[in-house]
Amino acid sequence: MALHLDVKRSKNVLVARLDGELDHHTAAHVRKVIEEELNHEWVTHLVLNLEKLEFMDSSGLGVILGRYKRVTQMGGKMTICSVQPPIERIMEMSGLFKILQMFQDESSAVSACGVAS
Amino acid sequence: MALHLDVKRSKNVLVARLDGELDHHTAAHVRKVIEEELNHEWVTHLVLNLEKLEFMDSSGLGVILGRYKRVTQMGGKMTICSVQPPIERIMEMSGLFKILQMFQDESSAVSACGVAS
Amino acid sequence: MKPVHTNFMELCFNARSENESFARVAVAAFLSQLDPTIEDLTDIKTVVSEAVTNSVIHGYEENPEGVILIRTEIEGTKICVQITDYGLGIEDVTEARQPLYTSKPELERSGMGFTIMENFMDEVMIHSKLGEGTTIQLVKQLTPQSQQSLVN
Amino acid sequence: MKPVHTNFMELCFNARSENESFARVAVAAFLSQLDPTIEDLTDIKTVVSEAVTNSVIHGYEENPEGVILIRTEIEGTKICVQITDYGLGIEDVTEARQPLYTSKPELERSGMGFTIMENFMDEVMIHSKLGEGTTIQLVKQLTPQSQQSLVN
Ligand SMILES: Nc1ncnc2c1ncn2[C@@H]1O[C@H](COP(=O)(O)OP(=O)(O)O)[C@@H](O)[C@H]1O
Ligand SMILES: Nc1ncnc2c1ncn2[C@@H]1O[C@H](COP(=O)(O)OP(=O)(O)O)[C@@H](O)[C@H]1O
Repeated sequence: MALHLDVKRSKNVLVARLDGELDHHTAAHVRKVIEEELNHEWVTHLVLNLEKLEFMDSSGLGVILGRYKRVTQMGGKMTICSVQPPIERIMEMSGLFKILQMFQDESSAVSACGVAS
Repeated sequence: MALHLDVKRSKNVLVARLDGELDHHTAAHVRKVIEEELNHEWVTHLVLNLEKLEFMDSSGLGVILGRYKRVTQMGGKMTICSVQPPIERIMEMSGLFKILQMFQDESSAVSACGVAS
Repeated sequence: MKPVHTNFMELCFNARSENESFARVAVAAFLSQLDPTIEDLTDIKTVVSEAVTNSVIHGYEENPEGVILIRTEIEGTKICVQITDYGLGIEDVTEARQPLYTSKPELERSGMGFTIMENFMDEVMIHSKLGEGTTIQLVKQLTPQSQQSLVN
Repeated sequence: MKPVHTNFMELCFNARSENESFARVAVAAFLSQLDPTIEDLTDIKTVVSEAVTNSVIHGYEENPEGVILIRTEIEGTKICVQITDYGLGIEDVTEARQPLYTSKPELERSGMGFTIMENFMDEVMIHSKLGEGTTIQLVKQLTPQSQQSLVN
């Protein structure tokens, strides 16, 4: 399997862990699963944990930006954590860090959404 | 690197450890290195340790049979050890085990050449 | 003097999204004979993924009948990857190259494909004709490894 | 009823020994969309390696100018791999198929290539014409995985 997505909710934060390769093909699945989760009314914030993401191209940037818009519209906060260097480079290039805060680990990323982890 | 070959001599036994993929392309290197080692007059026997061999096709069978002939002509013994299941299947198919003894580990394979390890 | 090592491969497949990962792995596998650095290999996988995805989404608008061609050439430590489709073509190449420009924001495209190609490769040439298709030519001089292995 | 998943790829490269590993990795990468078992994948890598090596050694006698073509087709869980060269061809196909038969013992060939292909695949067809070349057609029904993943 090219991408495995694991979602869990802690309080009003949805944490999505991505494992594998995020490209145009696998992006559709990520989008669908996260969108469905965001439909639950008790979810306000989103944390993307990319620790195990081995590959990402600009289709991944698209999914991330798409979720950022949705979460922000809902009045929530979105953060990202454990980004591998090659993926960080692409994010840097796109200016993603101007709008999205990056953290070293998941618990800091969750805390930054305004909830104690 | 597709194939790494590590040779060591213990008494009159040459032990060759293969790591990687043994096909027609990498076979030439294996043949050359082992032949050179077999030219040393104190080497009589040969043990092939295939523990880290991840891929082998019939070109590998050719190299193994070629060394078997050489060692036997010199009056030595050749054994093989730590063969992974897919490679064992190919060896089985070719009848290799009718002439070559296989062992679970290197020390048994070395002992079988008639020297204490 | 040692003659320069040359080699090529050509690849042809349908414009299906499941072939995107196949395409980048195939190109990387071909280039592994040069014993490239992990960084170079990741860069090349990424740009191949960008160009193939563009052919699938923009060139053929996800019509899986479309055919994509990849030609990869090695000349010493210089590599050239060419990705071709026979799809819609690009109307304004200068506009297409702009960072963040995308003609398909509704599909959550980021508009960063060409920018990434330009950042990761030494040369990016775009040949495109409306209604005929697009060829992207990518050239990169690989970083020499500190030690080349004997057999690879 | 779900339509049967079909896909294809074509690959073309020079008859150089360093392309043997590229060829088997490329075919395996293409088939990974079917989420095959490790055993099936290893079998297929092995038979592709056998056929490509034969084209390099026997078809073109290691002349790197020679061109090798691979076409891989997916139809549901059935796969078909076709390896073609435009080299010397096989004089006696029945003899060539014999276990341990090799026309090049001086190169330490084992004569087990076709036997391995026949053991690992469901069908092995050999089309060959002296002076024109050889096509090996390999067909296999993949073992279904106990659980198919959602995205692959
Ligand atoms: N192969 C292609 N065929 C047709 N149009 C293309 C092709 N590649 C790129 N384009 C055009 O160039 C634009 C910019 O491409 P790119 O930078 O990769 O961003 P994105 O793919 O995110 O839209 C695309 O939105 C599209 O309009
Ligand atoms: N592509 C080919 N072109 C010409 N001759 C071939 C080709 N493939 C196989 N042969 C012939 O068939 C024989 C048997 O092939 P094989 O079983 O693979 O054994 P080996 O490659 O070890 O000789 C070869 O020795 C060769 O004479």
